[in-house]
Amino acid sequence: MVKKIQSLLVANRGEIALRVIRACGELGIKSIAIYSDEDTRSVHVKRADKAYYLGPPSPSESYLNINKIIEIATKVGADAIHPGYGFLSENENFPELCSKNGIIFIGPKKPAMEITGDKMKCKAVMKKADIPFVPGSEGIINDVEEATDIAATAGYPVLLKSAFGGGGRGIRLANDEKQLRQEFEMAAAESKAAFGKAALYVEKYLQRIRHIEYQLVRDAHGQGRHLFERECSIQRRHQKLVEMSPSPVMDKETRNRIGEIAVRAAEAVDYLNAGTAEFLRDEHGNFYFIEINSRLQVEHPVTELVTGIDLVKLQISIAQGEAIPFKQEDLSLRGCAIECRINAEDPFYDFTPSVGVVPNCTIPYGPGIRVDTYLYPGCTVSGYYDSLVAKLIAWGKDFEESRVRTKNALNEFTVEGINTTIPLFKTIMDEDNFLRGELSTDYLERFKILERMNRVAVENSKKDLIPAVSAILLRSEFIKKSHSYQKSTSFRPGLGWQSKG
Amino acid sequence: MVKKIQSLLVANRGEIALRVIRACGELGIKSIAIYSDEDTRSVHVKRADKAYYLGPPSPSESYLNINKIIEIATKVGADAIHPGYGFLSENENFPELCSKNGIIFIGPKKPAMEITGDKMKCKAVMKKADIPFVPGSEGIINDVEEATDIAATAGYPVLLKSAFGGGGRGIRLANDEKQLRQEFEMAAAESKAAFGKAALYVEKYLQRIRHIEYQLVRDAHGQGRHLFERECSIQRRHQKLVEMSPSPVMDKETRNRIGEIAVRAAEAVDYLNAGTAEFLRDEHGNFYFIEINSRLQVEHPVTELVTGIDLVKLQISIAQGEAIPFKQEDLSLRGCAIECRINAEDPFYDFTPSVGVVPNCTIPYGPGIRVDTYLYPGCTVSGYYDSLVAKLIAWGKDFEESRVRTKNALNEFTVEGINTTIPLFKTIMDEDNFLRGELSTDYLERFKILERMNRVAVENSKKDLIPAVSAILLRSEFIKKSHSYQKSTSFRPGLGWQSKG
Amino acid sequence: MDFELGGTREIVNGELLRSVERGMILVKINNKEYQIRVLKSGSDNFEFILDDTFYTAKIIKSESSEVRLSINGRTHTIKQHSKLAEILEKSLSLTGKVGGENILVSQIPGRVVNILAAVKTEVKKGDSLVVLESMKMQVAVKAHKNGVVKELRVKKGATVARNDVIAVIE
Amino acid sequence: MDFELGGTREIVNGELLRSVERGMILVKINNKEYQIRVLKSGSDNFEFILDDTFYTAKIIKSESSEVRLSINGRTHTIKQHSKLAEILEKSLSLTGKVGGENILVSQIPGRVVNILAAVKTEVKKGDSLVVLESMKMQVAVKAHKNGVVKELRVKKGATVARNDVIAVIE
Repeated sequence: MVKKIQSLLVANRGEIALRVIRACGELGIKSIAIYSDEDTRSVHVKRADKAYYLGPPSPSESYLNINKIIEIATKVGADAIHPGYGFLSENENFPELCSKNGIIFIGPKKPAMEITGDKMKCKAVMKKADIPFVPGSEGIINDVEEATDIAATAGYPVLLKSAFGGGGRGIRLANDEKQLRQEFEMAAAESKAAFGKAALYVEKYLQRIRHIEYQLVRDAHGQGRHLFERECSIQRRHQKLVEMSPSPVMDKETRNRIGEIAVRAAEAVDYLNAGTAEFLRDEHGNFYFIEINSRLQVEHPVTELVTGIDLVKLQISIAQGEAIPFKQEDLSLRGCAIECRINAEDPFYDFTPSVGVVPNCTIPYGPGIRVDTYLYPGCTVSGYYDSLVAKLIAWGKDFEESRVRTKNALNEFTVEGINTTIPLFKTIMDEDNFLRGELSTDYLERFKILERMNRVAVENSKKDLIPAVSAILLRSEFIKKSHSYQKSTSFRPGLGWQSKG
Repeated sequence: MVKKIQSLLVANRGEIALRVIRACGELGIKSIAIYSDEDTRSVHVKRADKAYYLGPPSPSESYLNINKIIEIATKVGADAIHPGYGFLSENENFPELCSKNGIIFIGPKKPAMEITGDKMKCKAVMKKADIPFVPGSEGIINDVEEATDIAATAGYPVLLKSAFGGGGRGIRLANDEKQLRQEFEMAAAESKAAFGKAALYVEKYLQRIRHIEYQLVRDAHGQGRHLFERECSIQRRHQKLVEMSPSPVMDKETRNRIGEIAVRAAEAVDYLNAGTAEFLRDEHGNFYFIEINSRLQVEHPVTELVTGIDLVKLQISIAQGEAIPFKQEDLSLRGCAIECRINAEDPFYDFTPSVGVVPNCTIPYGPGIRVDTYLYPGCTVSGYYDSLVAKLIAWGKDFEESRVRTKNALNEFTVEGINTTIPLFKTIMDEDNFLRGELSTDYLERFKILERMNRVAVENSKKDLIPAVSAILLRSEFIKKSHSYQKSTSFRPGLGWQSKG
Repeated sequence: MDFELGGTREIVNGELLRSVERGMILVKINNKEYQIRVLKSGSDNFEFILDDTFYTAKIIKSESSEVRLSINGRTHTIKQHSKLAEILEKSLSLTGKVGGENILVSQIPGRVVNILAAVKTEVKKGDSLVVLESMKMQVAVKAHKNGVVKELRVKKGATVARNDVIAVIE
Repeated sequence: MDFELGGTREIVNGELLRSVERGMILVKINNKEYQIRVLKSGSDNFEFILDDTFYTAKIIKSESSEVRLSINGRTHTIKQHSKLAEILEKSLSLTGKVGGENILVSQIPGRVVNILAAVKTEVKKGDSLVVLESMKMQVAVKAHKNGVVKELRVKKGATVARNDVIAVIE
């Protein structure tokens, strides 16, 4: 049953490709990178044992080009493919195409991916396994009477959602039955006009929601384990910004109770390899299952730091057919880890993307600090791919230690040439509600964090005023001298001011 | 009793200064650096909150200039001084001078330092506390009969040592009584001729010795704890090269038993703050106390990684008068950590020092990797101070994981412009006896590690032959083109070969 | 010379007095003198010790009356006020008529995935004219003023850099 | 051209054939052809993909017949053999009489803490002439041949760089 993987193709780029390449190095597996024209000098190409050209920059012609990737893997005789996250990682045809070509796919099988990838299918399977969902309709509701019945059971306020909606569109709030009846009429009419039928469902409206998820692993022998929770409530437009483990609201009893539910959810879909069960937690401490993410997640390092388990190496050993080498009771959670997702976006300008060459950068080090990044001095941040350029993860013996370590490391972290979200995280690490663990998915709006960040930036600028003015004065002097010495080679005229005394 | 430290002067440079500065940052303490002319652009100057000029490069005029350092600390109102390791860290007058000036010294008090700094005094105190020493004479022996009596009790072979010797000089081996009598006559004569008296002592000769030490902490309330052992057997000329925790030969019972002895040794000298009890372990598993190092050690990070305790922050809190916040039984050893001391020395050329500008360097990252270093692209490695430029410390869930992580990180680690001991560590990480934990203080000679390193280097060169020749060909082409394009600015003529096709 | 800190109304006066000794320079900022130990000096990269604190300063962008620079990795904008700068600014605003205030530039780099406006049509401030894609995000470039689209300088599928001209609105 | 790998007797023949397309170069090493994708090119810094593996090459030192370079951080010495190199080497050994073989250079940088030899005295190969201190270590500079010390070029307390002349022994 166990087939030792000798070589592994990483069907991804950036920090996650580097992460997988490092795991291969530790296991003595030959790592194979693939790269688009945009990535010829990327760190994953530099660090892999072998690197093969994939295609033009556009994802559809490169990292999403499933046939080309399989073709390369076959040509070079790769034993296995690791999909990373994003790109093809949740494409349910990928595992099958791999196995047809005799390649081990590091992830779940097609049937599990099909179920976890389809909300309705997944809900049906999970209900059977007695996994708690947000109270509401089983599926699409037929009329307003059904809606009010369900709302009465779930309790008001409720949300009325259109099955065709998405990203916040088509969602209506009802605080009582009267309002629900009004909204139902309007929503049904709207839905009919747009899609030909009134596909609506009702769901309890949860307030002060926390996003808490469980790291899962399950092997080919049917052994399932959870590696405790991660709290990922700090988000912006449904994108996670800060993740941590443990969650400040979890006690041991709850941790184990929800953990067992998470493992049961994995069993219900015969899950294989590493995945994540996502839950919402309302302000009363109730947990509701949302979905299973059938891949390694961006935030997996926080779990690695508190459990001491290397998830990528574990993924590879599970894919080889090996049994998970630990029991649930062998696992323990030590200390606390916080991750900040450093994106190449301008937090002062509506998080607009920022791309280009990074002439220089300083990556923080020191006790408890881990950085997963593809940045290096001289690298390029491309506009073709997503904006995550680095993950800063800090371990501490408790929340407070990991928080101050994160804060210090953020102060050491500099990235030239592009804008990053570092200033936002500096603000969060010093914010009172964050310190108190007072988190919810609307954390940014609720506590006006962006306004705070802008204020902090101004305060910092005031502190730096004397050195900044000094620097400008030094520069004027330098330019004046350069002129008078006729050092024309290293001086670009017209760039700066003249010193006018 | 507790006096909160607000500002702390770091009386050191290099990576340990940076380490202390980071701890200050985490504790919200203002860090104060001092620097010699050689260090104006050093990283400890860059990262400290304040930096004061100390003096010329020579250590005696800068980092050993105790009066100047006290003067600066007083002038800037530093609440405390951290001495780091080396320089003034074991100068017994430093704590007293600090306290006279109202400054908290982060380390032990003068009496403890006086005892630990004097071999004979220390031995007397420790004997009283029933701490086991290498069998031999209590002190200087009077005649050959006393020598043979002691040797008979301790068991042959024995070493005959001159009290005036040092660094291996004046040491003679005797395998039996006859040999001891002969050697005694000669050694006594030699000693008399050189020093006027025959100050000799006898000690059991231990074979296949391991150097195993215990991290100690003790607070002002008399609470002493040990943070388990470090094995530091891999040495070159009594300089540690590789340190790890746990030791491959320790079981739980031995760990606790020797740990208790170590704590007792600290109590015997009323030790304060962090220190290290050093032991020798012979091939039969006997432990013999050697000395207490009354400072933070270079290799403290391996203990931090396996216990999760930040030793520098703990040092500061103890110095503030706080009680150690954990009991002995609260501590546990998780996984394994290995440290490699990366020195600016050429391991292929008798470890000769290598100094100069480091135009570029790549510091490794990733799961389990910690690097404490003062290197950055553009930094200078000075010949005025010691050759330690970086410490690579890798944590793994077991010895094997920390070993492969160390190995991979060494492969990622590049330092341009100077020679380093990285190739030696690459060799050790793959060496069979190291893998089996077969260590002793003569590890390098016993297993011909340097010869092995040279062989590995040649093998690597063979593997790199094609790319190396390719690079030379590309360069010839580049230079030829530069010539023909008359790009004289970026090309230094006469530096390279011409392509001769 | 007067300097204004971006994001505030704070104005300080600063001038370089003289070199004291090798590597030491005396400046006066808001009537207080500071000795600066200059450790590294280049056209856009400086290291110095001021008030016993080490600073790394990098000039990111320097225009006639505004400098964007980072101090120890923190980015700031400093505006300069002086007679000359005033004159310069005036002359710029005079020539601005031809381009300056009518020109809509992109604040981000990206690929043009959609064009929502047509030449000669009227637009209001805030109307989306063009949609760019970068890092899997879609970002609209919006009209900076009311007016008529005089020119559209980009095509669907084209790549634009930051500060590239998207359109001219009169 | 022939290349010899330092530390071995391994000799390979290598030549650059031609540019295939933009950024691609064809070389022939030991009768096998390799396509190289050149990613970065400078006088002493190259990045390329060869045989589907990425390499960073840095030229550390280049003399007439020997190149010291690092490949992905591993340092190697490559000697070059060619008619011209032979001629060069010969001409160097001819002029060597005046300095070359009589000159004792320091292999390390350091400060001179002790001088053990005197001018006009005889020394044997391996005798310590001068003691240098660097990084708290003391290292002796030893005579590279038997002979008479003709000149001592260093003084106690002086600083020497690597390859500085310490003495002339004839």
